[in-house]
Amino acid sequence: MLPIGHYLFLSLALFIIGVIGVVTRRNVIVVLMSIELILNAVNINLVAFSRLYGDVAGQVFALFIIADAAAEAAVALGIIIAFFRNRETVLEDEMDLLKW
Amino acid sequence: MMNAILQATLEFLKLYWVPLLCGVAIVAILPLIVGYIVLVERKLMADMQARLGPMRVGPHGLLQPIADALKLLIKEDIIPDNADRLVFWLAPVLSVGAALLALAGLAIGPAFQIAQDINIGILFVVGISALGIFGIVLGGWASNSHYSLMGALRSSAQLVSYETAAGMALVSALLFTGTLNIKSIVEAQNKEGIWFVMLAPVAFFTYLVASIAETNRAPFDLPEAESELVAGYMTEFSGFRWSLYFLAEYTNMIVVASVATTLFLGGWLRPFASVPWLNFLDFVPTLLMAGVGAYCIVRAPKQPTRVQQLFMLAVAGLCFVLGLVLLVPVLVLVAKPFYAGIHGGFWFIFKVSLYIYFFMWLRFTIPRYRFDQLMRLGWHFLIPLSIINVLLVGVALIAGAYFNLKGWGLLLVTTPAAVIALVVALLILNAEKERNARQNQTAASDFYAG
Amino acid sequence: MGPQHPSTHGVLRVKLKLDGERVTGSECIIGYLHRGVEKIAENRTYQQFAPYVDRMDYVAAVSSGLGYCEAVEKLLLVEAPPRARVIRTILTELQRIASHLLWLGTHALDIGALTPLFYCFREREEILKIFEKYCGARLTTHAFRIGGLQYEAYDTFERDVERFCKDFESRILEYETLLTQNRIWIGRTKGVGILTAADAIAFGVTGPVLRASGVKWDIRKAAPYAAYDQYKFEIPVGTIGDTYDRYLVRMEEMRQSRLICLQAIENIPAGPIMAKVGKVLKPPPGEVYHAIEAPKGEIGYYIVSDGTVMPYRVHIRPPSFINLQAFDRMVRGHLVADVVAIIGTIDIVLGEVDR
Amino acid sequence: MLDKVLFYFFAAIAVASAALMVTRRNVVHSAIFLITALLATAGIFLQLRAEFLFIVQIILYVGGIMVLFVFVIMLVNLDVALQQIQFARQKWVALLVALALAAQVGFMFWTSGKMAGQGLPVLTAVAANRLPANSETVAHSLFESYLLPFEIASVLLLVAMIGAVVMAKKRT
Repeated sequence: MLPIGHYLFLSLALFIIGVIGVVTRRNVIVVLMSIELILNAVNINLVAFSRLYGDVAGQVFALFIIADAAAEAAVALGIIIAFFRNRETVLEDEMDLLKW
Repeated sequence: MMNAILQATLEFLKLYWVPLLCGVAIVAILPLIVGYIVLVERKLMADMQARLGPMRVGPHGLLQPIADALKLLIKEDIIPDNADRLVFWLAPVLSVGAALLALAGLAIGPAFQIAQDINIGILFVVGISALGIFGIVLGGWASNSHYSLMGALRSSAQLVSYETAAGMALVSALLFTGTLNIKSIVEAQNKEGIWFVMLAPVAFFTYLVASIAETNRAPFDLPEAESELVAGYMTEFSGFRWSLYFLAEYTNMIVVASVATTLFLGGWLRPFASVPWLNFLDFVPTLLMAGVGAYCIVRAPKQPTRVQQLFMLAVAGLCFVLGLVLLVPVLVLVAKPFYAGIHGGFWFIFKVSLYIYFFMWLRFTIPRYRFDQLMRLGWHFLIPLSIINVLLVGVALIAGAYFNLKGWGLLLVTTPAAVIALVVALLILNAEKERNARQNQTAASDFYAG
Repeated sequence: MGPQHPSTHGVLRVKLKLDGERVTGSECIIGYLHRGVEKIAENRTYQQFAPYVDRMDYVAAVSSGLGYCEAVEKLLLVEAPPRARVIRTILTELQRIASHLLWLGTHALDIGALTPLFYCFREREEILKIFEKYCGARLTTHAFRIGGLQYEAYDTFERDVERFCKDFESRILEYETLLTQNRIWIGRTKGVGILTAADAIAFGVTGPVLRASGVKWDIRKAAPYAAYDQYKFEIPVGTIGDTYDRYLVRMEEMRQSRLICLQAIENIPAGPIMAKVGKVLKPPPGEVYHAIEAPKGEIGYYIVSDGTVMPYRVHIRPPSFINLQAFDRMVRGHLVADVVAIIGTIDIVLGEVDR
Repeated sequence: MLDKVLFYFFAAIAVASAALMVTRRNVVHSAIFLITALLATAGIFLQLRAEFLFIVQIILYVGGIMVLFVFVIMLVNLDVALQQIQFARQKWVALLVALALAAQVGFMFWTSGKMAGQGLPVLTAVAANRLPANSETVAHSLFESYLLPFEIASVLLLVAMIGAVVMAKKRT
């Protein structure tokens, strides 16, 4: 088990790359993937601290985050398919209609 | 920095040189094993269809797999134009990698296990073989022809839906073992004295059907159905790349067969392992080998050419040696510790080959499902049945614990559970029939509207 | 589905209009195998044209030969001797079994069952051996001549046919155990390609396809030819007219043909095998239409003669070509995988469709 | 020593494939790189002796969610999306903001390690071989102390399933 700093910097790096992905990319699917990456960064932190304190609660919480990520991905992709079927586009700045 | 890495590798090698060697050995031998499984399949198919099968290469076609391997290596492999080069190269590698990695988690005998007992044994195997889907989907996409993409999407949809059913079937078996580690699962079956196939027959049935669908074989091999999509996602791959997919499919078959044997058929246990007065069963392996050897000797003179006669005698010799090897640990007391390893290995391989034989047998006899029937069977019949089965087995276990039944006693509780599960299955089936009947009426009537 | 698609029997190109997976319309493009048989007939003498007839439906050559010879005999107002008629019936029924066996093997292969194909071909091989011993050819036999037979039945003819019919009974059971009760086979064929009786008659479909839709029409009973009036046999009839019914009707027909052969073997009357027909045939001017029950359906010959050695016009009514017209009605609303099954079930041979 | 090398190995793969994922033009390539990143994080979980989470990450994340993503990428025809420019107009500004955030949090981690007292707890983790069997402990805590969140998570999944089905259904 390495000193905790390593894990913190690793999850920070992944977090920042995820944020860059969300903010700069136009393609909605890539934005969604970056969100998954951010969630993963959070998971690393949780498991690292759970290992540090020897308390398994962190891992259980990470489990719940993965379950939630699955639910969120399912609904988001459902919306993308519905949107793509009507508007033939996947870029987010063209998603400017609330109801189509 | 350099010596840190050097030191780390030394440390790594000191700890894990055994699994590393086993892994390298498995990956080297596997193509040969798969080649001979293919030969056995072609011979069996021929035998069932009143013909001879490959006879030309080597005596009785025994060198056919080497010929196939050579042909596949030499064949020029074409990459379709403007196909995505990276993904085209990656897809078969991913598929084979997942299959081989899953093989690492398995245990052939109490002694031979590549990854020294990881305590998430079965889950590791199932999880890693789930990665195989990417190999198929990306393969279909990379060869950017409409047909192979359709085939790829269909076969991955089939894999995903049957994986749930297989997972549920495993859960209901794991309820008995209480642990995920492969070695302790087989220990549990040994301690209980009864294999889990007797305790959870419906789970075994659902796993059997789901595993056939998961390896894209027999009645569920629609994506490669010649008559429609002409070999589905594999159409554009030729030569070595195609043989990788082929290797992945057969390795998956071995993985699925060994998971079923470990979990349901008592892994490397001799049938009735814990019953002392049935110990003469230990001689069965040697008798089997001796019988095969005798048959070869009887057939030897009838072979047309000298070479084939010699070859048959050699095979007979091999069988006798194997019989001897299997006999030694039973008789000679000093070789007692080797007993578990050698006999365990024999029984495990015996059960796995029976399971694979059943796969092949299905492939030759029954026709192919249409894709929508296939998905309907998966979602409407198999998944509900396996979920209900998990429930019933749980209830049976609680009842068993309440009356604190042990081993064969558990049967008193689990058989009614299995019966109820079957009743539920029949209910689902004829609910399906009415819906189909209603649907057919509408289908027939809207012909005229069409 | 291109002409060389693995599951279209011969060179048939089907243009399918799909909405997603469902077929909304279809169009069969044929003509790849057109050899202009009917035009050739106009400058061949009657005997010379007989081998051409075998090349049309190469799977059931004997029955097309029988149809042609009987049509010309009708033109010449000549009657084949009783012995010739009985032997012709036996050979035609054997050909029907062989043609149904080929249909069963390829149809099961299209739907995915690999084994029946080899069992069927093993039996079909027996029948082809009998043809070879009788007239030297296996497939396009040209076994009959106008006015009777060319060759006398070889000495072990009765014994061979009897041995075949004896063990064929157990063979049919073999196919049935493989397929009839098989849930997947039923799943793939029940309710697929339904052709109601009214549609069948409207399309002019004949043979097992018509009988499977519930219409009891068989020329062997309606207008008996050769020696069919001497034997007792039933005509199997289906109910809904889907692929499964056609499968049952054809299996039953194989059994009936076997019974006919057994009855015919008992007493093959002695006597001449050739009616008094001159070397040069000059039929009186006039026209004739003669139809017989080929394995695929009603094959008819309309021959117009102007008194010379060569026919003025020969038109052949091929059952496969007309059965194919019902393909579009059967395929509508089904999935692509069913199209393959439906092509198999109407049992078409492209040589006959294109002529 | 082995731990350190393993950690750096997995960390390097994770960061590299994450970076590649964000910059690739072709969405399928970025999906593949995300899969490698997820597998690398799974490796790090393994290095932290959390096997159960390792296998759940592989089955659920890589085997489940990513399959969903790849399916959707296949259904959405890609040649259209490729031509359009991939990066939003306010690309540079966004990058700047993100790097500023990174510097700030990095500095916070860096200094906290130095200052005594309110810094990070300087505990030494439990030695690896005395750790209890991972999946058992996770199961025990999941079904004993965290039973309610477990039930809520299952309801959440149910709602998500229904939502996804409704969204993806054809507007008939």
